[in-house]
Amino acid sequence: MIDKIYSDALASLQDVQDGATILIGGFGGAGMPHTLIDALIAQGARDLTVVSNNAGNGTTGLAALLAAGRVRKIVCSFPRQADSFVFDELYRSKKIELELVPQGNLVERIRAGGAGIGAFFTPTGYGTALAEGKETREIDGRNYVLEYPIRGDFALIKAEQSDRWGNLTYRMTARNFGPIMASAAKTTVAQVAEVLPLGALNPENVVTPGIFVDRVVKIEGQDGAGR
Amino acid sequence: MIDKIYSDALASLQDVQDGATILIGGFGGAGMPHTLIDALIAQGARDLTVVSNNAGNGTTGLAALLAAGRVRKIVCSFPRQADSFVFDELYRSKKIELELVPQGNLVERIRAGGAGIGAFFTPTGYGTALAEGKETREIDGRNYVLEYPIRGDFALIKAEQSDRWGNLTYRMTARNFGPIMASAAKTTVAQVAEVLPLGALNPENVVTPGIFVDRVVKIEGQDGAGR
Amino acid sequence: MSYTKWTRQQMAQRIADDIPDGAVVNIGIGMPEMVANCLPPEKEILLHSENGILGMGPRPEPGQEDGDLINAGKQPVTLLQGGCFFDHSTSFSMMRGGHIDIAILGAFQVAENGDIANWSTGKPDAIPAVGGAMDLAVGAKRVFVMMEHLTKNGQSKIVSQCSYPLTGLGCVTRVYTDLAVLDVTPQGFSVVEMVEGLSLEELERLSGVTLHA
Amino acid sequence: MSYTKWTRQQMAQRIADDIPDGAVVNIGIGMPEMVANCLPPEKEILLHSENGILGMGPRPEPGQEDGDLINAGKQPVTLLQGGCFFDHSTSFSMMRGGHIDIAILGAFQVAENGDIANWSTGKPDAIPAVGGAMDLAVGAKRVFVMMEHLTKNGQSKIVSQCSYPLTGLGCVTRVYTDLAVLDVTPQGFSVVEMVEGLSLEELERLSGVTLHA
Repeated sequence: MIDKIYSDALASLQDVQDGATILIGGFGGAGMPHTLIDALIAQGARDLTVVSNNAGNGTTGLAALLAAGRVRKIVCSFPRQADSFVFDELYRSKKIELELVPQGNLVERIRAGGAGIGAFFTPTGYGTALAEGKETREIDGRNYVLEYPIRGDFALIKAEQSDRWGNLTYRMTARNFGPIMASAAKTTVAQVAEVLPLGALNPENVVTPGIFVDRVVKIEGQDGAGR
Repeated sequence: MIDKIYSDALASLQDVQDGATILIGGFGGAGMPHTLIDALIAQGARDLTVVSNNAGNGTTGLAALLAAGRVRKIVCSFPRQADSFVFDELYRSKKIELELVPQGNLVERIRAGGAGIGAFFTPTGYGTALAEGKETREIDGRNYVLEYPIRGDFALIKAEQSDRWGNLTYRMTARNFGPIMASAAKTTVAQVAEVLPLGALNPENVVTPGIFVDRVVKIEGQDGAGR
Repeated sequence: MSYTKWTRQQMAQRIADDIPDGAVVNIGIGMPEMVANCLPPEKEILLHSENGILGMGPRPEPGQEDGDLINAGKQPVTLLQGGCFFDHSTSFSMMRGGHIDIAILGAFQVAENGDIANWSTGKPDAIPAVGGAMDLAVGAKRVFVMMEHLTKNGQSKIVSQCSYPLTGLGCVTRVYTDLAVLDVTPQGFSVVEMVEGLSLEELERLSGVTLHA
Repeated sequence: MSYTKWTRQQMAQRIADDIPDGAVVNIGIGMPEMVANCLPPEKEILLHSENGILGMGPRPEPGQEDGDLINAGKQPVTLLQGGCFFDHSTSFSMMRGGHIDIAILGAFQVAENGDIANWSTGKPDAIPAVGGAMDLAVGAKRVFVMMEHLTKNGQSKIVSQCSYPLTGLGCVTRVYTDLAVLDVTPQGFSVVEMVEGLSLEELERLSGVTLHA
């Protein structure tokens, strides 16, 4: 029998190794898996590479993971924000490495990782500093940059509903990177607000099929953004 | 005001030019837009290039378009079927050109067309006759073939529900190529079983956002597969 | 002869008036956000937000904010009837794939060849952040830039060549400043409109680039 | 010594027994379809269909068929509780991206290096069709082949090198024939099991390739 439900967030992350690459969902606070990130902090893995759109907001979630000194490198599109002071300080003191990626290339690289695509030519960033040193090519009169896939050892995402097969739905803009990151990690862990019996989700409305999800943690109460 | 609803299938295809590339949804009969194809036959455009998974079944739908002598070339993954006799005859008598594409490369090429990707390296087909003459590359120890986007002048697809903004839902496996083809054509026309007032579709459950749809034709009664 | 610069409100209204009924528009963070408040109610214009919204509505009433319903600037928004949600892959397919009719971006500089610089000042201590700007620059059918014509120090942001790090090459179609509306053409900037009382010669002098009438 | 070939039913059962609980399996068109009927009820095995189903169920009762609910072979199927639908892009991301645990394919030939030929006989008058076979070959974590050991003319379908057009290179992990179960190893074919009464020497003679015990 397939049962991906974990009762405990920490138990769902016991096997995260030092040096692992972790894809972390969320756009700002929406979709950020706070409970899983807190569990990752408690779990203790270090020297992590984190792939996430932002570099943390305030002092919770991803910012707390950064503040705990667990992250060696971050791959993201928009680190600088009004409340990104934790990252700002680490970056200025050269305690964290930054790979800045245009947002559309970031999600497309993660998608390529999940979809088995070896590399792709994207027009985004061509001729800019973020394409420096990268292979380029003119195709059909347009210029492109060659970008490579991103894959994670773990993906930590936040969804709304799940069943024991790991089928997921999301809530409004908290969906953002969740479905794509789920496809691109060896182990995908989703925190959800609700676990439903098998068959309760409308098969037309499942956003992330369970094949992309390995573990599901039901969280209690409010967690970060939303409701 | 945005109102993409057409009362008449023929009116929705008046501007199809001779020589156009037409993406046609469907996997076998499921998702095949019979009403739109019949309208295309009535409209009269010739010398078409058709991109579709199969090359027609029986004597209706895509097979009827082929039988009418309107198609110069077909790009597809699985032309030969038990009931593909219309295509078989045209192919054997060299009256139609065939570009055979592995199914996953077919959908990924159409996706690339819709997503602005210039080309991509796929592992599918590497070392086979279907990759002959194509650029290849070893990336991270694995071999890939470079494939280019497919875009259509028109996409004809079958969906289930729509609103006047062109947001679409589908029915079971009739979804297949619909959402991807919708993104890759200059003009996307969807035939639907039901048109709902704006706001009636759950915003979480829209499968194809209206941005990818230009025209919607409400069909009456049963049309091909399904119910 | 003297002239009065357009206010931001006037600039935003000028842009809004140029958006056709039915257009899908992505409005960038910062000054362009004012355009959303100027959209004429008789037109149905669909706002796209990179984080997965088509049919974005205005800021909710106080107390009605939902942390799961935010825009690209992470501010609370609403969803219109007929709007929908989708993931980032779909959202950036819309942007990169040429499905957005108009992107309205702020900028540090726009060059006469249509290059835009809007994501980094290139200062060594700056913390860079690019977000979806490069995707919009490269992918939107038309790129409108809304910015002041001159920096605080009086330097023109309309330039012959960008000195700041580029966001996109040759992609800007029209620039709305507080002094003029300029089209980017194969011949360079072409003046569509100027504030009353400003001469082409004076605008050209302020801009430091050749302007076509 | 004499031997009796396994029946297709026995072959299918042997494969079904090798599928672990919880596996996601794609079953190819043709002979492999029999495996679906042999899956042990005590295991929860998820069937994937390339046209957009995860959690595919058996053929419906007569009269309950729905033309919108079909499998890769265009035959009517059902959906299990917990199953779901998705588009072709997602479906082939599952296949190409390594998310399918096991693909069970028919074949014309399998070579000792794991190459498989199953989509074309290469005859000049044949109408080619490939479908999703190349994606499954290249993408599934394990590729099982189910086929008769010999052609009707007595030629081995286990070969040192495929003579038919290839579907995928070096991708087959295990072959189930009516005579034996063979693993593809870096050293070539390794015999896991043979029909009772068949010697390794005889199997090797029939196969025309070196077999390891």
